[in-house]
Amino acid sequence: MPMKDEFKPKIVAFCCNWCSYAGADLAGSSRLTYPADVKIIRVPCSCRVNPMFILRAFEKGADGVILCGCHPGDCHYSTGNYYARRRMTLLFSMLDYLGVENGRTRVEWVSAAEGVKFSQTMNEFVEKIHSLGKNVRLEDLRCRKE
Amino acid sequence: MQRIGVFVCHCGSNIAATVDVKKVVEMAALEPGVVHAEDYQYMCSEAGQSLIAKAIQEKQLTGLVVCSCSPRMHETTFRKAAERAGLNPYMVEIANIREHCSWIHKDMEEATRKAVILARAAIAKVNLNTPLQPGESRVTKRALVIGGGIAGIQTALDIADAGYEVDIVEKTPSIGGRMSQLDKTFPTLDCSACILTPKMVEAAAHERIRIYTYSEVEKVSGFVGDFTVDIRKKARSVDMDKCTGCGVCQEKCPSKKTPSEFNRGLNNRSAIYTPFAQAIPNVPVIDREHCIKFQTGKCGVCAKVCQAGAIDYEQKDEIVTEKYGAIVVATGFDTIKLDQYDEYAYSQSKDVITSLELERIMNAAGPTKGHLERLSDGKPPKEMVFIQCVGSRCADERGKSYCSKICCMYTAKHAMLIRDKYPDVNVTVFYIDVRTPGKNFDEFYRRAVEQYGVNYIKGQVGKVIPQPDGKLLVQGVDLLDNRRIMKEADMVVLATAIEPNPDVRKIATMLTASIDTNNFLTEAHAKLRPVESPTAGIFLSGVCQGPKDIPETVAQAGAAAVKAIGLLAKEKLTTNPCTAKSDELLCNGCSVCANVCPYGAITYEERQVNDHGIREVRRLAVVNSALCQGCGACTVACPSGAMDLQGFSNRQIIAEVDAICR
Amino acid sequence: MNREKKQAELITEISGVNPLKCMKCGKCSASCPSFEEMDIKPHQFVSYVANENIEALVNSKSLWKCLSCFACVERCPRDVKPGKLIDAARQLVIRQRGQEYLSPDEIPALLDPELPQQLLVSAFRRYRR
Amino acid sequence: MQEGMKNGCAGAPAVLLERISTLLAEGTVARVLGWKAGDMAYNPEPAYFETQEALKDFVYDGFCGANLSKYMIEASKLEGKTLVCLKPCDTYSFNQLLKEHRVDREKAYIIGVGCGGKLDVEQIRRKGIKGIQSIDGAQLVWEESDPGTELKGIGDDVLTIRTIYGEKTLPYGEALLERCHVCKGKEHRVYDELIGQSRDTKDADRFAQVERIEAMSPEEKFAFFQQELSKCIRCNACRNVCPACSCRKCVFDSNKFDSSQKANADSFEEKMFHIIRAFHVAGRCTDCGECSRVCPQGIPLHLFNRKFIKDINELYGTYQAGENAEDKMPLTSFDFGDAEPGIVGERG
Repeated sequence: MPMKDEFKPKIVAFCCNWCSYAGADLAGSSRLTYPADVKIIRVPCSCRVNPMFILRAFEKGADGVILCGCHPGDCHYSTGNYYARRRMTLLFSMLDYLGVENGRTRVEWVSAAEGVKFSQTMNEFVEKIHSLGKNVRLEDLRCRKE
Repeated sequence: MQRIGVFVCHCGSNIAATVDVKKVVEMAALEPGVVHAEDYQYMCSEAGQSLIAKAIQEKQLTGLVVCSCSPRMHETTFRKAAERAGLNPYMVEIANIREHCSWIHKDMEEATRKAVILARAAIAKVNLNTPLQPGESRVTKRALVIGGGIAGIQTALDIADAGYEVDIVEKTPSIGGRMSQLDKTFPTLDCSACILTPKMVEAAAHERIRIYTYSEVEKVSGFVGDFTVDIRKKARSVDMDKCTGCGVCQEKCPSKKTPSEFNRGLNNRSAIYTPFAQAIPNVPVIDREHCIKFQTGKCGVCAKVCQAGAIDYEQKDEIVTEKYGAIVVATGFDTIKLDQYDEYAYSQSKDVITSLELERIMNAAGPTKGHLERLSDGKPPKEMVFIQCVGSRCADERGKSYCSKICCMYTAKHAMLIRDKYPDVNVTVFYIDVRTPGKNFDEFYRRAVEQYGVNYIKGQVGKVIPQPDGKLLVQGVDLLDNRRIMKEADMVVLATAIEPNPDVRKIATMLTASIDTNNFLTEAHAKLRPVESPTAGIFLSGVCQGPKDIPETVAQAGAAAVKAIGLLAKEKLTTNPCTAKSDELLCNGCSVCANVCPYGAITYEERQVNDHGIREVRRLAVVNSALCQGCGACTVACPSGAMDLQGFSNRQIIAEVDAICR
Repeated sequence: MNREKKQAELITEISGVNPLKCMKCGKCSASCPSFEEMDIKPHQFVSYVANENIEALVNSKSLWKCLSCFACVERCPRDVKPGKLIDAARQLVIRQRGQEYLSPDEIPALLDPELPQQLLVSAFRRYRR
Repeated sequence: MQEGMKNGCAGAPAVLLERISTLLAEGTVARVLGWKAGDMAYNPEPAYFETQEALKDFVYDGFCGANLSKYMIEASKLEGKTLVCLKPCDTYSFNQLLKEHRVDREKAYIIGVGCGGKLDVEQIRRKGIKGIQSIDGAQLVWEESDPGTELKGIGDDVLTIRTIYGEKTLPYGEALLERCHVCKGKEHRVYDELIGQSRDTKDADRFAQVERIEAMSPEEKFAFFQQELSKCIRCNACRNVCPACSCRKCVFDSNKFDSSQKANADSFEEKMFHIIRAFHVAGRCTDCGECSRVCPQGIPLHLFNRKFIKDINELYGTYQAGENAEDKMPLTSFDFGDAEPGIVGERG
């Protein structure tokens, strides 16, 4: 079934190696589908994700960025996701403040056992990005007005 | 420029049925740096691996991208294959085109497009990979155990029996810990001393165990395999080598007004003392604060009566510096202070006691020689009331939020022992819940009720009111039949919450071991690594990690020992090379990175740098690669980008982002 | 039904108490000086509110037997504070009576020689206009 | 007594000058970091003074608004102590730098100077006053060195501005920098001694502007920031003046993130720069307002920093960077019960 619109969003998913990447693997081995628009980048921990990476993705034309990590309390490195949680909360709040649709960014905690959750999350997220359409604002925010 | 080889696996039909592997090969070959691209049926097979090895050698490849299943599956396989062919294993990256692509997409065109992008991202990353060498660090074949209770003793014995040297550092004058204060132990009711003392003797006699009593850990530096520890041996004022342990000094000491710590202050001891008769070492110490000689200069009775000439008033604290490969924390617990619980009249009546005090009263070597009697008037009690959960499961700041775990069982034990020895004494237990998970535990509790007639009443006590006649009026309620209970008791025993030894905070700081809000040491993983601290080389034994009873403590002590042995058995530690590294020319020395490091792997040093001709001494972050586990928290905290993670560098991740968004 | 749910919500709102925090230890009842006079015991207040059984609660004797001595509030280990719940239930009743506050001249007729002074003071403090 | 006017610039209060002179003479300090007159009445420049003789050029008046804390990074490397005059708000920055080990407390001799609000020539210009030649009323009158006494309210003073179009007057309080209207208070957080009196200048809510933006629709927010950010010329003045932006080498100048650019090569860049800059200083920014003060394009850059501060206060508990040199910073600590990032959408 072709999508209603021709819009093929670019979506970057940062997944921590220990929980969410494994959760994505489980989604795969359970054959739980989600759109091919999602591309996963493996990082050791959610706390490795620098806000610059997220902005970089938008700069290069991503339409949505999602960060997945171990559930709070389950971090392989004990505390990494707690730092990630604060950083992302503040970053997302700033993007919202700048008038960028906050649906373009998301954090989800996905354990290695949550293949179903991973696939559901990705389906939801892609649907959300479809509803938001192409990312224009982040690309345009600075644009010199003619 | 790298010379990259791309290897696309069919995984039988697992990948090839949905992804056009030929197309992936064709597209990958166009990417910068790629000099070789091919596909094969099963890349992980012997044949597939030799295909890779052949290409590495023939095409002088400097980097590999394997498009296959998840790196969690075969990354190690391909890294080893690369290494065998002479390529640094960290020059291999995996593009996961099975779990993340072929298995979840149905449309071939779409899946192929995605596979190409995933390959492209991996190629972009490999272009920036650098060969990494796992570090090596040596292992000092000696362990330190902090705390000489049953946990510490058991850990030390297990490590020593495996052939390694162990030192125990114990703060008090004797090893033995809380267990030495107990009278009997549940669920078997055997005498605590009878099972503990042989272990104490065994530890003291063990050729590979050294015991530092009356000593404290003062400073810890170094890292896993190579800790350097300063131990303060407090001045005992008694020469350990000369003392024969005859005990005359304690008998003759004129200062006998100091509350005995061992007997929980229920009676007094002399200023020169051993905590209890079976103390190990059986060498007294002089408590200088209460010693007349030290306080006024006049006395010296102990020196006069000591035939061995062991008394040494001039002795000074001594600092011993030792090297260790592993450190086990076994600092144990204490009961909480009850000054916030005035409703139970603990401070108002001598006959309201804690359970640990009851242990001493019940013990033949205790203040009442084992006779159950009221401390106020020495009369035998007829009615005894036990109150459970005093300070446990408490949401406010008066108590602890957790269940102390051991109280239900020891109260059943106390009730049973009293009913057994004094059948005319009535025992009532006020409880909220009776929690008895454990082998033979519930049977034990039921025995207290069914065989010994202990009266269990559900309902927390509201108040204990001391009466003019010395009785204690216990005001409670039976929740199961909504009936007010006003019970006149002769003694009330409070099942007081336990808390980690207050010193553990100081020790955890020295060890950079993390600690939770209740001061329990945090385990590396709550389920899978329960006896290890997140800090490498630090292991946890006993109640310092969380409330537990003796069998659990001993089991955990053994587990901690095994983990320590596993470390000590290694000749060298190879360290994960994917660790953080700081660029000294960019580092501000601001300490932000160290603040987020869960492993204490980052330290600072003042060092001369040459920054494009500017020579100056700067404060610089230094990552200890033996401690760093490679989470990357520091890299994001670092404002200047000085801190980077090898194997997952900023530029590598950005290259992947760019490739995906291209 | 719906009304009682609203009332229960109102009680938790007025009191600021989360009844779900109760671990049913009974220390409130054990501490309560009016326990014997009450038909619904202090530890039961919590479940009456949690189960939205408000009619029974407001019509109980207990509602007016609580002395507001706050022993249960002081000693509750879970920060549930049944005394506050009952006080909120009383507020609810008062409010339902259309803000009809007690006027001082009505009091003598209501007085019971057994009534503790503390309750009088506390009630007056709370319900005077 | 006031010294003679230098370039139309008022001198320095005698009590301050005398004390500085003494400290220099007795060798307590090796140099003084202060101000000298600039080319215009309203732009005194930070300057070092190493001799008593040189102090004749020392200036300290209402226009000396620059936060000198950042200079202390370099001054900490010099031999001997450097005397620095810090206003109450500057001392927050100094504390923060102290926390980050960027300045050496032993190398600084801090005179906490009284503050009755600092002047902003842009505010004067905004009132239509152009062609300024000299300004009277910007000099500080500290009768005696009693830091405890507060001066009268700001409404009482008037600036008399001589312009090429004639003389104009303006109440002192109407020419203040934005940050003075939302002042954190006149208490110095770190100092060796205090000189001069302060007066309260706070008459606005610090987060009112942020709240106004938060209340806008996404389209309005976007339009507002597009308007503001499109003015950015990437001159880096904000970064260079910021005491929190004290990296030896900025990420935007290094190749660590493939983010170094000399000119704005693509349209995304200013946005990335300002968001990341604000993020890098989040939890470390004391809200000293220097970024907005120096921006030649008049972009209200403090609105980025203040948004982070507001979020931090609301989500993680009130925190003021630089209040002391010990507290853990909000982005290097956490609480188990912290809000999830989804809260951003929920708050609406």
